[in-house]
Amino acid sequence: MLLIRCPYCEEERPELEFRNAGEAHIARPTNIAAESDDDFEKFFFIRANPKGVIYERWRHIHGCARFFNAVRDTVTDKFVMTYKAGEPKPAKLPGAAK
Amino acid sequence: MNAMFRISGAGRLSQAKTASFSFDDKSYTGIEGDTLASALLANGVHLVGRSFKYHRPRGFLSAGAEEPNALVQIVRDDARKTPNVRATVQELYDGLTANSQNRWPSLAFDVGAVNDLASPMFSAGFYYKTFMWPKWAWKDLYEPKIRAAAGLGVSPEKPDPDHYAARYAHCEVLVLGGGAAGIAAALAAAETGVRVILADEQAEFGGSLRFESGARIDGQQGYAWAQGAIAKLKAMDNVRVLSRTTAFGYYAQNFVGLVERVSDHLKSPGRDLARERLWQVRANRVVIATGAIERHMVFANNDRPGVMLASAARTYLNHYGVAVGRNVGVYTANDSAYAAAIDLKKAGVNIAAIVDLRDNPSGPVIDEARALGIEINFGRAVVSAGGKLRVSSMTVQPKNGGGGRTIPVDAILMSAGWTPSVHLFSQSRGKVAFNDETRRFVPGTYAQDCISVGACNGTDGLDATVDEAYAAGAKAAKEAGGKAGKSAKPKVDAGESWSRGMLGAAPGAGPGTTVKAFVDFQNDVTAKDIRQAVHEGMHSIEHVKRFTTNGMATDQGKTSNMHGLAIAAEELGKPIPQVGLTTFRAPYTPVTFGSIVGHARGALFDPTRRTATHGWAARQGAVFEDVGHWKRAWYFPKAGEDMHAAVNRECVTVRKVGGLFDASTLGKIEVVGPDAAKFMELLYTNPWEKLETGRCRYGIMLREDGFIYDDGVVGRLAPDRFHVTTTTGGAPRVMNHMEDYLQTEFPHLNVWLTSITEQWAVIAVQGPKSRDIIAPLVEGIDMSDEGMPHMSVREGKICGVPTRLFRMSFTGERGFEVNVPADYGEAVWEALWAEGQKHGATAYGTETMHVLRAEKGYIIVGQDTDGTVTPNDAGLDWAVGKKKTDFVGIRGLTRPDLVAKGRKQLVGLKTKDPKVVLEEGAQIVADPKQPIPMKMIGHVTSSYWSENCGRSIALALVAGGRDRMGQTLYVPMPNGTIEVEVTGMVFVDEKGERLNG
Amino acid sequence: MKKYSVFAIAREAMRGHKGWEEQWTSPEPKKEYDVIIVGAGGHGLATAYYLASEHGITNIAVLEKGWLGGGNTGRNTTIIRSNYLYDESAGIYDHALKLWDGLSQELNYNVMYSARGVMMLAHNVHDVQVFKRHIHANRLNGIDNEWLTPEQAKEFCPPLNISKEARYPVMGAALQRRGGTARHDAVAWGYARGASARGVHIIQNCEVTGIKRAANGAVSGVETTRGFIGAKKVGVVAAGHSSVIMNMAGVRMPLESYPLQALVSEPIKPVVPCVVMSNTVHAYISQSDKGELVIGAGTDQYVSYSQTGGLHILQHTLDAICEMFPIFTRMKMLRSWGGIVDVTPDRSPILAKTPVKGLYVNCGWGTGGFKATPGSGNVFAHTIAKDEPHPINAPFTLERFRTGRLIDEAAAAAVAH
Amino acid sequence: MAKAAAKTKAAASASVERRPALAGRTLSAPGVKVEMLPPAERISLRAPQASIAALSKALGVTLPVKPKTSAMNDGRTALWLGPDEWMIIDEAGNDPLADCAKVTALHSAVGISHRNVGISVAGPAAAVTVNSGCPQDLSLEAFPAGAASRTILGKSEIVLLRTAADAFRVECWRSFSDYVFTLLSEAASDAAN
Repeated sequence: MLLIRCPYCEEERPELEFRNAGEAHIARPTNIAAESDDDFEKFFFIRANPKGVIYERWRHIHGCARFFNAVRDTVTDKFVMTYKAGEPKPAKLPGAAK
Repeated sequence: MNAMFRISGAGRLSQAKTASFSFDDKSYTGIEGDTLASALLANGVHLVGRSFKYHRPRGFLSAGAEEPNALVQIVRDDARKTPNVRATVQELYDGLTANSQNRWPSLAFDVGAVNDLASPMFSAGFYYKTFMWPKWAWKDLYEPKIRAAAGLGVSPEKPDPDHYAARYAHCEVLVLGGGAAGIAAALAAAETGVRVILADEQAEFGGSLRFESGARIDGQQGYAWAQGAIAKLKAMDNVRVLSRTTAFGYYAQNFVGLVERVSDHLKSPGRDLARERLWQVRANRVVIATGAIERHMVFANNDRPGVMLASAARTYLNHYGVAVGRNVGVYTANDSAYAAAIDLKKAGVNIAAIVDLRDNPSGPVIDEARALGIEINFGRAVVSAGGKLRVSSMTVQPKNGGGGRTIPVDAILMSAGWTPSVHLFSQSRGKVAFNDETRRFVPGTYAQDCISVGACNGTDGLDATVDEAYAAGAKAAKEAGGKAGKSAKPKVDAGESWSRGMLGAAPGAGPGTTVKAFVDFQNDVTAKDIRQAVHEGMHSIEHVKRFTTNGMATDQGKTSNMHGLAIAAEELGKPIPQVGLTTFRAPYTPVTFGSIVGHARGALFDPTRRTATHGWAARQGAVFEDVGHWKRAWYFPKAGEDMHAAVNRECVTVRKVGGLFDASTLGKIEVVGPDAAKFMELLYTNPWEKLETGRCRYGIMLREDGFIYDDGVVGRLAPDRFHVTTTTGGAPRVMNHMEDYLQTEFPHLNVWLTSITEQWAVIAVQGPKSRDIIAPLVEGIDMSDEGMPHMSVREGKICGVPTRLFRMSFTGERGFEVNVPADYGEAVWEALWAEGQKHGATAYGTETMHVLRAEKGYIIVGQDTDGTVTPNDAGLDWAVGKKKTDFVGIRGLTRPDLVAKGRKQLVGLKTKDPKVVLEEGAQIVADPKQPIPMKMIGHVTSSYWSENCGRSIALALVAGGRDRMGQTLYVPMPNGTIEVEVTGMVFVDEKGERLNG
Repeated sequence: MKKYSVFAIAREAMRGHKGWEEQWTSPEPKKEYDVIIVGAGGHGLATAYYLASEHGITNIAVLEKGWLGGGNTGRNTTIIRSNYLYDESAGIYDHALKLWDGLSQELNYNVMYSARGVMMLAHNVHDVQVFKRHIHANRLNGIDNEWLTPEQAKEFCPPLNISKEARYPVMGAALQRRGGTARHDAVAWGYARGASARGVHIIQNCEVTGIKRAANGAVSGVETTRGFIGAKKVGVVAAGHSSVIMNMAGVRMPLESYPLQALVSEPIKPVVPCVVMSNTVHAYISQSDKGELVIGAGTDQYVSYSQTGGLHILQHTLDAICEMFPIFTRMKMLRSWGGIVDVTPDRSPILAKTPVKGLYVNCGWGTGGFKATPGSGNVFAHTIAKDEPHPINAPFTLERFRTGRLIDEAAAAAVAH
Repeated sequence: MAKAAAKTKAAASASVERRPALAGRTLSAPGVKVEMLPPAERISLRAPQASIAALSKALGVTLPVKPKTSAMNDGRTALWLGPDEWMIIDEAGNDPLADCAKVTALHSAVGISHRNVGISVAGPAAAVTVNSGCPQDLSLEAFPAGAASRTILGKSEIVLLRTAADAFRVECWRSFSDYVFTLLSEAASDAAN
C-alpha cells in the first residue's frame, strides 16, 4: 500500500484513501465536438504508459475528495512529487538535475 | 514422567510443568515451553513425516521456521484442523493432538514409499515427458493419480470457528528480529524516545542466543541478558514488543505485514481471544535483524531421520534440555558444528566422531573438542548415512576418495555454513551482492529506508553484531526524528563467531554420481536432479528451480536455495552471481488466509446496506435481493404464494389501485450553486437551463465515448439547486464522474455536489389511488393536477415531517415519490401503508417494479443497456439536446461505428405463443435453420410474464431493430425454437393517459 | 529432437538421466533473420513455433530480455476457457481451446491441459442475466457452457459454500466443462523445444533497445543489448512492455500496464476439483496437480512496471476466497507474486499489423492471455507470414479505437443497476 | 444565495416518530466502549475562501482552514474535510442550515442530519480499536484531540473526529452504520490484548 502526499491535506496518507484516475495533463478539447476521429482517439484512448516517470491523476476520494496530480516512477513506484489540479506540468523535477 | 532424552540440568524449561500430548494416536508427555519437536525428541521420536514425491521417512532437520520435513496436522477439534504445521514451531500445550501427513496406512509403513524404489523413473520434470498416451488418459487416469499422490496435509472440512484480528500501527523504528542484533538496535532506538516496535517469530527473544552457550553480554549469559533487555523495553511507553510475530512481507514505502500468533500455543484460548492478529506497520525506518540460517551438507541419504542441523541439536539441548541422540556423529565444513559437539559432549552424550571436510582447520573450538577427547577427522567426508526410519550409521571416506569406514551413530549433526536471511531485504526491493570471499549473498543496494544488521548483513561475531546493530538503531531513530538518548551500548564479554563453509554437493555426491543427496528435502530434489536440469538446457536458475521444484516447498528454499544455485553454477561452469539468485517473494514463512483476511469474514466481508424500511419489509415476509451492497425487497409473498403469484398480484394491484415501493437506494446528489444548470448541461445530454423550478426531467448521462452511463429523474428545487437521482448501483461512480469533470475540466463553474442518497428515504406511491393515499398526510402542497402536474417536485410536509415530494412515474400510472429524512422513513411508510390499506393497495418489490416499467418500455441502465448502447440505440434520441454544442459524450457519439447502419436497437418482442416467457439473455436469429455457429442479431434484455397484459412481454437489442417492426424473428433454445414478433416497446397504455388517471 | 515417452524415461533411468538432450539451444544471434519475435513468453514462442511448423519460416529469432517464459507466462493462474460473449472473442478463445486439446501430443511435451471445468458463480439477479446471455450466445456459437443450480454447483465443487446466509449467496453458476488449466512453464518450454528443433533461435538475456526503420519507413531490424539484428518483419509480443517496445518504432498505443498479483497456498490433498471464478465476490481459485490452491487477485489501480503490488489487494482476494470457501481460513499462503499486464480500453487484445510496414503487434491481453496462447500464436504467425490477418484475428485491430468498433467484453458484463 | 431547501426543524404537531439507526446500541470491552450517539443536526458546507468569514459569523463557529482540524463552539463543531468543504455537527439542537440560509456570500449548504450517524469510541484502547480498520496514524502527535479527517474504516468510508485524547467520534452513512458498529465492536474486544 503506497503512501501518497495529498497536496491539499499537506501530508502523506495511505493509498486506501485514494483512487488513481489515469494519465494527467490530457485536457479535454474546448471544442470537443469539432475534433477529428484521430484526435478524439488520441484524447480518449492513447496513453503514454511510460516505464519510468509518469504524470498521473489521483483523487483523495476518502479524504479531502480533491483530484490532484502526481509524478511517480513506475519502476520503483516512488513518488517524485504531487501538486494540485490545474497547476502546470512541472518543468523540472526535484532531483532531476542529479 | 521424565522422557528418555531429557537431560536433567540442561535447558531452561521448568521440568515441573508437564503437558501431555499425542502424535499419531500415541500419548506422550512433554514440558510447557517445549515445541512439539522438542517434546517428541525428548521421547526419542525422530520419524515424523514423509516426503512429497518419494514418500521417504523424514525427521527434524531444524529447530525453527526453516523446517522442510517435520510438517504435521494439528487437530484441536473437528473444525480446527490445521495442515502443514511445522512441529519445530508449534508450541506444546496440554492436550495437543498431532498427526503425521502424506502416508498410508501408517507413518512407519507407507505404501507410497514404493515411489522411492521406482525413483529413477521419477527424475526431475519426468511428468513433462510422459502421460501423453492415449490422449484421454491424462484427464481420466494419470492426472487424478498424480493429484491424489501430491499434497501434504488435508484441508479442514468445516468453517473455522476461530476469529482473526487486525491492526494498523505506525512507528519511527521497526526492528525485525529479536536476537542480539535486534535487541541492541531496539535499545538504541528506544532510548531516543521515538516509537519502536520490535518483533520476533519465536516465543522467546534471543535468537541464536537460545543455543549459543558461550555468549556473555553485560556480565550475563547471553540468553539471560536478552530477557533482561526485553523486560526493560517492555516497560517503556514508546516501545511495543511482539513475540510469536513473523514479519512476512515487506511492501512499498516501509509498509510491513506481520502476523502475531496469539493463541495457537494455548490449551484453551477462550472465545474472545483471536487466533492470530495481523499487524500492518508503517515505519519511518526499518532495522532488519533476521539472522542467518544454517545449511545442511548435501550427501547420500542425508535425509534420514536423525540427521539434522548442528545448531538445531544445540537448541534442543541448551534451550529445551533434550539430547537428539546418545551416540552422535558430526559432519561439518565450518566451525559451528564443533560447538554443538562440545555442548552435547559436556551434557554426557557420546560424540562418535567429527568429520570435517576442511584439510587443516584450527581454532579454539577445535582445540576444545580435542581436549574433550572427541575424535576429529580432517579432510574427510560422510558419503552416506545408513538406516531407514532412523539413521544408524555414517560412512566416512577421505574427501578425495579412498577406503572408508562405517561408524554407528543414532544422529548426525551437520553444518555446511550459514546463509544470511536476506529475504525481507530482498522483498524491500534491495539488491543483494555476492561476496566472493565469504561466498554468500549479502545486502547490496538499498531501495527503501531500511538497514540490515548482524548475521543477515554478513556480519560475523557477536561483538561486531552488537556494535553494528546498536549504531544502526541509534541512527535510524535519529533520522526518524529521535532525540539523542544516553548511550547504554551493551558490552559483549564473550561471543561465538564462525563463517565460511561450503556450497553445493559434498564429496561423493558431486558430478557423475547418482546417489540421493538431497538439496530440497520436502520436494525431494537431489543434487543429480539439478545437474540433469542444466543438461536439459535450463541455464537460468529460475528454469532450474521450476524444472526441479527446488526451493518451492513450504520452507521456500531456506536451506536449499544456495546449494541448488551452487550445483547449477558448477555444472554450467559459471560463477554463482552469473547464474543468478531467485527473487524472494512474500511471505517469508507461510501465513494463514485467516490472518490476512482479519475481521473481513461473514457479516464483515462486505457492508450490508439496508434502508430505513428494511425492518418493516422483513416483518411482512419480504424476500430480499442483493443489489450492489444493498438488500432490496424483491417481492412480498403472502401465505401460499410463490414468487410468480406474488409478483402477478403486486403488478395487478398497482395498476388497479396502487402500491408502495421503497426506492431509497437510488443515488441522490444535490447540485447547488449559481452555475448548477450550466453544469447539468455539460454532464447530461438533455437541456436544463430552461427547466422551471418545481419541474422534473428524465436525464441521460454518457461517458465521453458516447455510451449510456447512467440515467435518472432530476428535479429543479430552485434556480441554483437540483435534486439529481441516479441508478442504485451507479451512485458512487456517477458522483465520482461528476466530481472529476467539475474539479478538473470545468473548475470555473460555481457549483458543488453533495451526496444525499442516505439523507432521504424514498417511498414510491404509484397507481390510480396514489394521490388519495398521500393527500391526507400532506401539508402545504397543492396536490391537484394543475397544482402539481406530472414531472414536478414540491417541498412541504408529510406526517408532520419535511418532504421533497416528486410527482413522477416508473410504472406509467399516476405516481409520486415521497422523500422524507431517513430516520422518519419507516414511520412515514407505516402511515402511508395505513392509508393504502384503506384502498387495497399493496407493497411491491423490485421484481414488480421491473415488470411494470417493462410494460411501459422504460429501460433499466445496466440491464437493457450494457455499456455499448447509445441513446439512439435505446430509442432515447429525444433526450439528447439537438442544439447543444457540448456535453460529455457529444464527440464520442459521432464516431464512425456509432452512426453506422445496422446497430443494435432496443425494441419490444412478443412471442407468437403469448404463454411462452423468453429467457433473459436468450439470443435472437433471423434464420433458425442455419447451422452452428449461427449469426446472432440480438438478445433479450428484459422478459416477464405480464399479468396486466395477459401475456409475456420482452425487450431486446436487435440489429437494425426499428426497421424490423412486425418481422418474425427466432429465439433458438435447447428444447426448440421460439418465434417472436418485433414490436414497439410500450405494452400498456401507449398514449400515456394513465399518468393522470 | 529425441522423442519423449515413458520408454525414453525408462532408458534414461538406466543410465542416470545423462542422455537427455537440451530442450532448446542457446545460440549466438546472427546478423539477420527473416522474422524477429520480441518476447519469449508463451505467445511469442507459439508464434515462432507456428511460423516454422505451418508457414515454413524457420529463420527466426525470438529475443528475450530475461529468461524464456519468465514473464506473465510463468506468473499466471493458468485458467483456460472460451465461453466469451462476443463472436470475435469466442472465435479466438475457442480456436485456442481446440489447440489446447491435443497440444501435448502436437508438441510431444506434456503441458498438462486439464479439462476439469471452469465454473463461474452468479451471486445476484444481474449475474444470472449476464451468465444466461453468455450461455445462449455460446450455445449458438458451438461453445459448451451450461447453467448449474446452486446445488449442482456444490456437487461439482463440494467445498463451495452455497448457504443462503452467505453475504452474497450463490444463485447458480455457468460451467464450461472443456475449460480448465494447464501447466504454464510446460507451455513455454514445449513451444521453445518445438521451435528450437525446427531451427528457431531463442536468444535469452537479449533486450531490445530500439526498432530500426529503413528510409521508406519499413522495419529493418532491432537494436539489442547484444548488438543490431536485422529483419524485415518484427512481431512484438512483449506483454506488460508493449507500450515501451512499440514506442521505439514511434507507435503510441491504447494501453496501460498494471500490476497483477497471484498466490498459492501450501499443498494439500485434492479438495477443489475444478476452477471456480466469481466476478461479483471477485476472486478465482483452482488447485494445482501439486496440491497448491492457486488463487488470482485483482490488479492494483495504478500503472506500474514493478512486478509487485499492495498487500490490500491480496487481502481483498482472500476475503473473497474465504467467503466462498469458509473452510480455508486455516490454509496458509505459501507464495505471492506479481506480473505486469497491459490492458486495452475495451479489455480485448490487439493482434494486428501496425502503421509501420513489417511491424506486427500482439498485446493487450490484460489478465486473460494465458488461455489464448496457442490460438494467439497460431493466428499471429499467419498474420506475420501472410502480411494480413487471419479471419479470426481480423477484428482485433488497432483501428477499432478510432472507429469505435470495440469488442467490449467488460462492458457487456455491465454494471449493477 | 443558495437558499436552504430542507428545513428539518421539528414539526409543531403530529409529527411521526424518529427512528434513528441502531439507536441505543452499545458495546463495552476492556479499555473501550463503543456506543451510538444521539441524533444531531448536520450540514455539508461548501464555500470558496471569500465566503468563510461570513459563514463563520452566521454559524457562530470559525470554520477551520487548516487540514485535519476542527473548531467547536457552543455545541457546534466544524470539521475541515477539504479545502472548500466542512461538515457542521450541531449537538445542541440548533439548525445550522437555517443559519447558513441567511448568508448571501457564495456557498452551498445541504442538510445531511439523517445521512450520517455518530458512533462514540471511548477509553484507553479507543485508538487501537479504530486502528483495526483505519490506516491513519492515530498517535496524539499525528492526530491530536480536535483532529478530524475523512478516511477509511475497513470497507466503509468514515469521518473521524478525535474529541479527547482517548475518545473518538466516528461518523458514517446511515446504511453503513451496522457494518461500522460491528467492526468496531469486534475490534474493541481485541483492542486491550
